[in-house]
Amino acid sequence: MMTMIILFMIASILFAYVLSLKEPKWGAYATLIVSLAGLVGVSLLRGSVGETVSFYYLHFTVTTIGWYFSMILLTVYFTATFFHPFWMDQLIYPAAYNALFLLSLAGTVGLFFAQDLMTLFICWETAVWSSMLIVQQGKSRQAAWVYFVMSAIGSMATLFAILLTIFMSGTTMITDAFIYFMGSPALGGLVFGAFILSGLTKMGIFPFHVWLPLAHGSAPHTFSPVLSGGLVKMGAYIAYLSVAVFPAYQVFGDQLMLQGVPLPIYALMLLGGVSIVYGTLRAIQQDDAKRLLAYSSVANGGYILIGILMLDQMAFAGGLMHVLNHAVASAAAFLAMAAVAKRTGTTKMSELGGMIHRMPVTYVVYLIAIISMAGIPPMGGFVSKWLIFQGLSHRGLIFLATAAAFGSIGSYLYVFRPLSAVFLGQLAPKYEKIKEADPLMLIGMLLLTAMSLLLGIVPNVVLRTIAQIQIELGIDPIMIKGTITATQNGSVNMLSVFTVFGFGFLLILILFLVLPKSRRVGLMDTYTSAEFIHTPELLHYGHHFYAPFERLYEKWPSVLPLYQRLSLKLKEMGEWAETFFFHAEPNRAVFWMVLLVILITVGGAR
Amino acid sequence: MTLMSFVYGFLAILGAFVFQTSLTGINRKVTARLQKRRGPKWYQQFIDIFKAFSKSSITHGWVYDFGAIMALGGIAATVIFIPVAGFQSFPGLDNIFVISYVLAVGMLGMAMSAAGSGNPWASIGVSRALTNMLAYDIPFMVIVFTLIYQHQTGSVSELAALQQGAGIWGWNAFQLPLGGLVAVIALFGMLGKKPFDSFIAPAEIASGPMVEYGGKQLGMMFTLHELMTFIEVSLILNLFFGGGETLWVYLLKYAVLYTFTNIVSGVMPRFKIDQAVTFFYKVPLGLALVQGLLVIFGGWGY
Amino acid sequence: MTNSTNNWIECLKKETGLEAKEGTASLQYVLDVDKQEAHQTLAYLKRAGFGQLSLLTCIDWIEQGTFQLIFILMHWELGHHLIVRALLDRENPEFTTITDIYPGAAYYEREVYEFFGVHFRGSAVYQKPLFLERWDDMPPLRKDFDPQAYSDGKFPKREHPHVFKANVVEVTE
Amino acid sequence: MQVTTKNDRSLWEVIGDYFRANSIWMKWYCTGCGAIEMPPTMTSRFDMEQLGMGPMATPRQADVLLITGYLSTKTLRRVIYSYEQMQDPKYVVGFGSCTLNGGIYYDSYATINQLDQYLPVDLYIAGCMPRPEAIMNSFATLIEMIKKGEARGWKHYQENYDWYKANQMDSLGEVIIHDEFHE
Repeated sequence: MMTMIILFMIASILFAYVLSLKEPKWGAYATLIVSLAGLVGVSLLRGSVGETVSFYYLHFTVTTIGWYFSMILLTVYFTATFFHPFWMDQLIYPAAYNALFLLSLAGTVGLFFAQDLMTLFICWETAVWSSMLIVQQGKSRQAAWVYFVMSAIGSMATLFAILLTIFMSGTTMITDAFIYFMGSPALGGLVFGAFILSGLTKMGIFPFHVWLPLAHGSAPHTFSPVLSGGLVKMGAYIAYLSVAVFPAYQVFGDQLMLQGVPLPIYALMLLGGVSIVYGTLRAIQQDDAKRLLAYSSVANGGYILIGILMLDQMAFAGGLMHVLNHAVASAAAFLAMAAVAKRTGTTKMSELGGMIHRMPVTYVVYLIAIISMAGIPPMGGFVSKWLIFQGLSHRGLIFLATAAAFGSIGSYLYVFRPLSAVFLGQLAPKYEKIKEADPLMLIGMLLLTAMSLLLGIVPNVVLRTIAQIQIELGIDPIMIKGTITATQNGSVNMLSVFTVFGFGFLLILILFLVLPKSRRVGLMDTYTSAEFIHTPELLHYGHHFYAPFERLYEKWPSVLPLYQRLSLKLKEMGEWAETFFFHAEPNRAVFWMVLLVILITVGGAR
Repeated sequence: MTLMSFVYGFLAILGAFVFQTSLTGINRKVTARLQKRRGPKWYQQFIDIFKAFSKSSITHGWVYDFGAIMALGGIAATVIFIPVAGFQSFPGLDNIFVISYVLAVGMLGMAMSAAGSGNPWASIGVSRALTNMLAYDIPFMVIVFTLIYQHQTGSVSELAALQQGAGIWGWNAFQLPLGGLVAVIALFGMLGKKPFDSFIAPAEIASGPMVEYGGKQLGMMFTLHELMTFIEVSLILNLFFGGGETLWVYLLKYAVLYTFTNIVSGVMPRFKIDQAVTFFYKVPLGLALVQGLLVIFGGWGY
Repeated sequence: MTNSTNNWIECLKKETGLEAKEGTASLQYVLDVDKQEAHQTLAYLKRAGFGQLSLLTCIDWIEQGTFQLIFILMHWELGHHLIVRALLDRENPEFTTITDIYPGAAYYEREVYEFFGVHFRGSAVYQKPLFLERWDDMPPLRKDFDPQAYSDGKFPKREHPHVFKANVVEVTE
Repeated sequence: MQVTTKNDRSLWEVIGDYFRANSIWMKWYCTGCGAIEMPPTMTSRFDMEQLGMGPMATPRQADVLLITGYLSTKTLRRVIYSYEQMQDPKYVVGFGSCTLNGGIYYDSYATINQLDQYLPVDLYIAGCMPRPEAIMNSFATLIEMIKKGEARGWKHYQENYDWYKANQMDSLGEVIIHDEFHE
């Protein structure tokens, strides 16, 4: 089964490429079918946990956690492909886009099933490189560069950790190799730090978040959902490996403990907390909807990191579930924005408005997505955030809890902003004629919407898998009984919450319908302090939505200038070095070459 | 979950509405007396709400109506979750986070409906309301985290029950005095009482989110306001003032607490929204963190 | 009066031969100019420090058959107000726009045109309506405009036994 | 001009009129000098709230439109706009002689002379300006009128909409102005 999936993936990449060369639209449909087949194939793997497959030097194995992550990734990829047929004419190299899209899919799925460290690294690099080449096809080439450099930092650190691990332990199998460090805390700390670095850069944890808004904001509209909903979650998997498979809590066992968390792990969690606060504050400021959602990914990455690093009964389950919830919600939100961008040609919130009167279904998709993202019941995001809150308050990690609360309430602010500025408010006359998104795009988006809703009402479907992961790790599993999700600090029955909410809604609906019908008036017939205004754009409140609040922190320093200065210095150094080797005068180059030859000869002789 | 639960839930909504609306009317009289006026009749608030329902109304599109229904529906559902003197229509649903997040459904609905009217005042009001929420909720949440850590339970009714039996000194407001202070300040922000009422400033932004509501939608918003007040005061009452052993004790405590906030806000000016944020992040958040650290690392309250 | 105060008065006299007189209030000066030289005088005054045009308005001297344009300028360093006055022919009221000197005058010119019918040559916008939405009669602040007649024709009146006409009493010394 | 005098309210209307009589929210459009008489009427000396009255921020929420003094044609356009944004049933109260017959501005080219030509006035208060006592007295009268179902100006406006519109057009040309400041 596993072999078949892998072979199918590789074959389909070539197939999609050739097909797209002939007719890009067919290639786009091919990506849809391939990702669907991948989704079905991987979902069948659920029963065959423990199965291993080897291809020359690549070793794969089916694990529950790998299955869980691959399902998330495949769902996001699958729903994003519904948009592909409509975007082929906007891409410069549609054939390359389709092939790279599938290649990154194959890379990520391979990563989650990797059995040994080298396979892990190769799959990781495949996913990173292919996605980088796709980002480059978007609005900005610089964004792809920043993305690449940031990934390279993480990759190099991870490669170092992997080589060190293989060298020290003498084995490449992930589980066996990491156990070795139980006995050597000092080396273990180094490997842990280097290994998790790639996860941090990928998740966009502060201070490695700079690539995220750039890449998400300027990637092709169809790829942003995959970046945010899918590829960022690779970082979560690395975080999982480095804390759950790597015996981090044992390695740091002799460190200072803060409420049961070793100091190095606590420091990483604090970074997650900073990411939540920072991502929230920056998201509130953005004017571009996609950049706003990208910063929200930074904040949600913080939740996931904190949850996974806790490695306990509640917050760990919450963190893993949040990977799914955020992937679904974020992909849906990005796709809704892509649909709007398809029709209007912009994602700038100050230029849009009133889209609900033209694209009501897209509005509903976005609404459900943000309800989930903000963690409001009865959508999925609530359950995972609730579990993380329960875990944090149970342990008494008050600063992290403060950051989590800030990110949670702050998310109301930033998710409401596009809702209000893009979909609600006044409809500009230039958008008077636009139509609802195509049915195929709507199907993709509505699939995610239905998932968000289902995850909220019956979260235990997913929590059952997570409980199994917890059992495999040897920690207390999350308690689920029927529709009740229980923790040590109390339980919640999401089905009941949904029912009660529906009951309240129904009561008020009856009240509303019993009362006399309202008269429909135009949007411009609104209270304007009795002044006559005939320009809808002037009545639309979209610029600097939270101006008084933004003003409180707009002067705060940003890390971006620091990176810019660093890159400038690096560039200068490179140019300086370049003058040594490639000077206009040939004699200098000849000198270096001769020196090199002498060195090689001398060294070789020895 | 039986049919009776729904009946009790409906009665809870109705009771909360009647009680809080009467109390609002009485408090309008109290405010009037503070200002040396005679004030309206005690049932004036009922007349106002029913009058709004009796008038004709307009709509600005489906989201304007849908948001209003979602707002009032969400808030009405939240009332069902609130344990009153230990009684709940649906036992086991009173987790503090559930209540505070279900409350957000109603707020989101209201914000959606208001912004859907296309009026810029409404959007400004919503932006202020959300900013205000970000300000008061963080100190409050920190105290809630502290309470959950201390008592190892997140259930509101259990937290209320734990305070009973030891008299007035068993209340969290006296056990954790800093936290109690923070909670009461946060209550002012929750209720939108002065000095934190800049999001409905009538003369400044034409009553903010409410600007376009008239007729039945206005009546629904007034009802929503009464129910939301009930939820918020009940939450603080249950968490910090020991709830109530019997219904009458509960209602009496409730009336005292609400009247207290009303009297204090009657003599307050209004903060600008950025001043409110700065205030909440300086004083109450600081106090809340100090209280939390004392409980978690200092062992206070054990 | 210091030297610097009188500086612009003396310079004005030297350069253009015009003499600014002291006005009724302190720090207030009055300058009567010809219609033809008003433009260059204003340009000179702006260079001399009168950076602000506080008001441009008009007076209808119906007995003399003239309109009087009033420019009130302000000197920010000295705090002086200067009232520059120019007479126009009432039958054919024309003036050259001063928007090239004081751009803000555009709105004052529109107002003066609307209420007095003075034409400002060189300005593209002076005929656009400003205050009187949909005005359909002669400029209303001209003295020969009869508001009573206009009001009677335009606004219905309540039938009333009393006469509300004011009884004008001539006061003789 | 059609005049309705018959008063056949259904039971619901009678109940609704009871609520509406006891809770009158005013859209208080300060058109002229009469606005200054309102603060004493609202504050502790006369305390309008004891009648269930109070000021409201927008016409959507308000029941009664107070025309507090002279009305220039420019203002009248805005007043009509505000009036039409109010929700039925709605009432209009004209303050002082200016709204009755033009008052001291009877011969002005810019102010109208008789408000009820343009809007259905339910109640006039005499005086220049009416003092708070007179205002309170008139509000008590208004409450009685609403209770008895006599304050039917809004219905009158609906039934004779063409007559009112024609009057408005005669004096104003157009109600909703289109010019460079409103585009």
